[in-house]
Amino acid sequence: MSPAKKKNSDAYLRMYRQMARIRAFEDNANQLYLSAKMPGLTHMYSGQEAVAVGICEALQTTDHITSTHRGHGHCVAKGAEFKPMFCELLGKEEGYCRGKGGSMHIADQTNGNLGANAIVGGSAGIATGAALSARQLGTDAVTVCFFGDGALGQGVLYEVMNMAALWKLPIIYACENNLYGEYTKVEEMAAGALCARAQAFGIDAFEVDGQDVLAVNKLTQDLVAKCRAGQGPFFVQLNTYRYHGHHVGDINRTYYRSKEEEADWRDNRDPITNFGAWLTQEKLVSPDELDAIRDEIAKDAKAAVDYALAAPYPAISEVDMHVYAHSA
Amino acid sequence: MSPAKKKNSDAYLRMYRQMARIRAFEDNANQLYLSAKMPGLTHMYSGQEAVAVGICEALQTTDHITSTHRGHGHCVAKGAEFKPMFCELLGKEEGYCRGKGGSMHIADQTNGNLGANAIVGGSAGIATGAALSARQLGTDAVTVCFFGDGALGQGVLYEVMNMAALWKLPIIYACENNLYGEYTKVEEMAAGALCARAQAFGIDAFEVDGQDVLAVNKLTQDLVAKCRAGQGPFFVQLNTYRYHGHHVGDINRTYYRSKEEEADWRDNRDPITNFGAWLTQEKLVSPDELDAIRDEIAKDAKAAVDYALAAPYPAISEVDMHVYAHSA
Amino acid sequence: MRKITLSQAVNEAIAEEMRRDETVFLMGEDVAEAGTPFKVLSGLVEEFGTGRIIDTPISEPGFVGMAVGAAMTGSRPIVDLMFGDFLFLVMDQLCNQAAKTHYMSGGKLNVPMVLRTNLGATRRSAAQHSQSLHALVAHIPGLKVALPSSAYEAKGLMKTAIRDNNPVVIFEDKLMYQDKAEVPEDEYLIEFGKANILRQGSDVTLVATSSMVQVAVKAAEILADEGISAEVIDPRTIVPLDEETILASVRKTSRAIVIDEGHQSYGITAEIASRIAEKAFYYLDAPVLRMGAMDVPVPFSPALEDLTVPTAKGVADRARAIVRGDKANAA
Amino acid sequence: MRKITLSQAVNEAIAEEMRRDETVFLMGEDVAEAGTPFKVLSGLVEEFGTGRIIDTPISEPGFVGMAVGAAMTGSRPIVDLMFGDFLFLVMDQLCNQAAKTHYMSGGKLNVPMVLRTNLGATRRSAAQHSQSLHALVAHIPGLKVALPSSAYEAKGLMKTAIRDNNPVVIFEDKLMYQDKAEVPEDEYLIEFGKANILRQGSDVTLVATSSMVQVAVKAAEILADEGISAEVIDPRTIVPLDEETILASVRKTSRAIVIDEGHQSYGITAEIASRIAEKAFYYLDAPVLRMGAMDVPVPFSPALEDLTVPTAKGVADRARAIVRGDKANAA
Ligand SMILES: Cc1ncc(C[n+]2csc(CCOP(=O)(O)OP(=O)(O)O)c2C)c(N)n1
Ligand SMILES: Cc1ncc(C[n+]2csc(CCOP(=O)(O)OP(=O)(O)O)c2C)c(N)n1
Ligand SMILES: [Mg+2]
Ligand SMILES: [Mg+2]
Repeated sequence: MSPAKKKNSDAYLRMYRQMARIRAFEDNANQLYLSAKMPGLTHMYSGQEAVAVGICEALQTTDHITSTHRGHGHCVAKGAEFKPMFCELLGKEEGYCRGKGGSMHIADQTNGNLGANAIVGGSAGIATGAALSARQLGTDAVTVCFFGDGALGQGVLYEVMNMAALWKLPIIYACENNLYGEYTKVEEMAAGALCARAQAFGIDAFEVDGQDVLAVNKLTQDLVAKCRAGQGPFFVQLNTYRYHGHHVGDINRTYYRSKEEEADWRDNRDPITNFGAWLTQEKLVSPDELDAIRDEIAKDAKAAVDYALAAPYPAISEVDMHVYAHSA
Repeated sequence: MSPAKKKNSDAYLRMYRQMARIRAFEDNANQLYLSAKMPGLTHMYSGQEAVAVGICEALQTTDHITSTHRGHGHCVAKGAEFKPMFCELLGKEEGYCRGKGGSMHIADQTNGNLGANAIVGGSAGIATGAALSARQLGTDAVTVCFFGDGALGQGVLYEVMNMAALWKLPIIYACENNLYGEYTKVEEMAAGALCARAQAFGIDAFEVDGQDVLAVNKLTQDLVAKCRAGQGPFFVQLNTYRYHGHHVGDINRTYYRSKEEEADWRDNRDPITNFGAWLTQEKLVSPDELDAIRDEIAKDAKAAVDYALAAPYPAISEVDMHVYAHSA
Repeated sequence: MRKITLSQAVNEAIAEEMRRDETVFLMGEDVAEAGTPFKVLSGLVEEFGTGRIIDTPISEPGFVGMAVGAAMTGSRPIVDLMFGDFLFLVMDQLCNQAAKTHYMSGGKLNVPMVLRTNLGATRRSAAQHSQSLHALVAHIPGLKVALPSSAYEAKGLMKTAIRDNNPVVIFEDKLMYQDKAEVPEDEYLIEFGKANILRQGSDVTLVATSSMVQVAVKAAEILADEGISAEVIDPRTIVPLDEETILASVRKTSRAIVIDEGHQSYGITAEIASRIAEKAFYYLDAPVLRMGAMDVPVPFSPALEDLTVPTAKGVADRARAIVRGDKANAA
Repeated sequence: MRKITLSQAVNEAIAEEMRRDETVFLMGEDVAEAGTPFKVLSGLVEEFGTGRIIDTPISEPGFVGMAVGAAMTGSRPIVDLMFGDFLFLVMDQLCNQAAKTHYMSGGKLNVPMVLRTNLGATRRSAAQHSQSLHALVAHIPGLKVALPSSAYEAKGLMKTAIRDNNPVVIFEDKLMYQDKAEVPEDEYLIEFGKANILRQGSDVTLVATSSMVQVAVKAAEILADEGISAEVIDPRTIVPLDEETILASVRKTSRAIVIDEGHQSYGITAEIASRIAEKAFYYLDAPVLRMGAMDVPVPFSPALEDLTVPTAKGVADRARAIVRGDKANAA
């Protein structure tokens, strides 16, 4: 292989692996919930992997992301490890947030993930502030703000997009349009075209197939470079689909979407299957190698789950720790 | 005069009179402030008269408006009387709000004015709710939501425009672009084109000369008819100018806008002068008649001010009345 | 008498009022076909249609603001706020607009709206889905605040709320949706500002709200076994607050503990305790104790979360201590 | 010593900290050339430029949210919220996000930001520009809340706030901006959680916050003329609250009145009074009294507005009554 091809192929395999890791993580999380081993509930990212991975692979560790209630995928894609993630989901001390945040607040500041957020649209301000901070501090960090189509209902998003546009901040608003907000279709919640809502502020907006990791990655690389050159902000609408219910408990969902629709996305538009097929077709990897990757990931995930299940809870004395940070 | 011309001419003279009434009201309010007879402070509408009058003349008493901190003009235009208005500004019992609201909360529910609002953008929800209410109750009432260019910064406006668009509510969003929000230019506060912010939700948006009462009135008549026919909502950007400072205390303002700019608007684009000139030119009225109208209004205003100055304050027992409405 | 869940009770109350009064409508996220995530409103859209059970976008400030405007113009909206934590998003509409309109207009405009939402932790929902924020709205004049503590209470208070001519915020306890209680088939209302004495007692008064009423009742049972007689009072509404019933009880028992699931500091227990301590001062044999939730964001971890909320055992322990004249808490 | 206004004191504090620490910046509406409507920040943009003194659109939720994100990523933003009443607009960003981030992240993320705003009525600004809403934020764990009562306090508390690693809400009293006090030229900080005893006394403790500190001091002067000795305590920060200093005083005086300009019900006076009543119970000779603002939206009319806020005469009257053993307030 030529060095360039090799380099690309490394990146491709990393993206494949990262998507597979997200899927494996979610399958295990779902299992934990179904077997009543996980407290609370959680929102599965399965089906949307190409969005998080395509975007985060275009970022540096020092770049920031903000995430959502459906945040495991973003967390893995930005570089997190399975063990502290599962520990967090189970409320264990070794979790990324010492068990205090859980699925809806998982954050990983070492990799620039400023955290999931249980308020829809709640991270729009935080993300835009991180972009402002980069400008204030003179770093070249770019921020990606992930949010769902439903978050377009939150007014604060328009406030911060306006400021980002006025001040040319290095931020990408990544709108994951998975067609539903909870149990309601996007058309019933959003008048007009989604991209128009950013264009109204003079922000360049792009629509991309969120099931195509390479398309997502390519567009993001371009936009990140432009952001670093002071040409931000940008808005990207990523068309995608969540395979599971809104949350793990949303089992009977035919009243808001059909089984046919679900099957169509799973069978024909799966980002991992399709990317895997392309990789083998292009002879960048053999089907066996891909199987091996997935097997290895499955083992990793299983080991992390077992570890997390056995890991200790935080000491009860932690309950009133971390309410306030120490000041100098 | 032909009946049609007579009818038009009646309407024209009413609009002239209403604009002159607003100007007279504001001149007196300003005087009250400067002579320290008025408590608190207030925001003058002078210069923007054609907006309120052009719009409100296209409405019925049963239609609703919501107003802003700069609300005297909307109040007069929607049918309010001088005496209870001045009483309100002076905190007297005979004020529209028994002196409890004051300039920034003046309301006149008998004429469908749901009130001024001291929260920028604060009436966007109320106005849109009034439009929803009309639909729920099956009336044909239309609502006009007045707000300034500065209110485009408030996210809630986008939330309710989206719902108005989704549900085709009978509402007109009337954005009075007087070029400044307090001491800051609109370009520094708003990225992109103002109308685009409504168009993003699929709302038809119009830009009109807010100094031309006939243009404003004609457009509004059209949009009100469409709203009644179920074709709302609409957005109108009215380009206009406030002659005074942001509030009565904002005297030295050359640091944010030039005296030349102010003079240009006053001298060349005054809505009352220009409309008066057109009326006389079209021989619909003589200059003397216009002078007589203004004199009469000046007398009315003076009488109302004197009345209000002498009127009693609410009894101190009122202080804890009206916190809660009686329930059946 | 038949028993129904709190969820059914709320559903019935809304349905009855919507049948009675055409101007009542309901709006919120996923309230129609989905019947809310807690399924409390299931079936309403089938009866009343999407014209009166209205699904909204995820725009809490927007639709609460719209409810204010609708209420000012002849409608009687009920707004569904999916989690009490989202109150923070709608405070301006609720507190600057809804609460003040009647007063600011000199009594000329009314805002007859209901905001139904919920409170309560220990569901492993973490810090942004577990708060009990009723103290915030109770502090704002112009709002009424109701805290039903059972299915019976929920139905009667909801019906009264819908008929009230003021903005009413009603908090349901998320953990109680499946709890059943006797609820008459015949119509009834529960007057605002009249506390409910759930249990008579002579040694100590337990004033408890919402989710903590059951905790107080259980504590009273524990204490009864030990020969200590606790009176349990549920204020039902904290605005208006039935001070008289509470004071009368404390004048009799000479001791009081106030229990609430909101954060303790600057919360509900402070107001009620300080009124007791001031107005029943000469009757008190012991300091009035307060038991609120810990002053920490609600932690996700099950190992931590349950520590943050008062328990029946905790209440019984403290009641026992003051009844036995233990001065440990006083300096 | 030189005397400067509260307005200058705040300005100096911010300027000094911005010189000291490059990561500090300030954002808000009309903060740059205009220097805010109260002119508190005049001159800062000339020294620090529009890169660090940033004019924003009228988007309070947006820019407070941005401050949270900036604070999480190495900056130390100061946010200017023009009126305390606008807190209702930013509660989600402040209470769901800023307050909880450190805890939810298990201590890994910090939010060192300052929200400076104001409180206070009697300016004829009516119901939406006159509120004193500090009780709302004091109820939310994770926020600190400072209430300067003079130019001296304002400077010291502001500097401490900027250096604190947590979100701090600091409320200035609008009526006090032009009030002068002695302020040293040399740098000083005022520690959070340490109350200030403004006046020693033996008969009654007056605990007063912000605008009410002057009222309490005047009441103490009136009382002194009558031979009644009042101790005046300013907690300075209500979160953290210096309970010990307050309790020590009440143990000495045996009587207390708590005075605050927020609405009385479910407000600051409730928390402080109930702590005193509980923890100094055996020392009290009279009920702890509370004097907050009336539970009404602030009326515009001058004839009504002044009635809603505690006055020095009112405080003196009540203090006199309890010192003289008047049981009128107790049932
Ligand atoms: C402010 C707010 N309102 C409502 C909710 C409840 N809620 C959680 S997720 C969700 C749907 C979000 O839809 P979308 O943004 O499209 O994200 P998706 O779940 O599809 O990934 C809702 C309504 C919330 N968490 N926060
Ligand atoms: C939510 C809110 N933020 C800030 C203010 C302070 N304020 C009052 S008027 C005003 C400017 C409003 O500008 P615009 O909407 O253009 O109206 P104009 O004064 O030009 O008529 C500001 C910032 C306010 N009243 N409400
Ligand atoms: Mg979605
Ligand atoms: Mg303007």
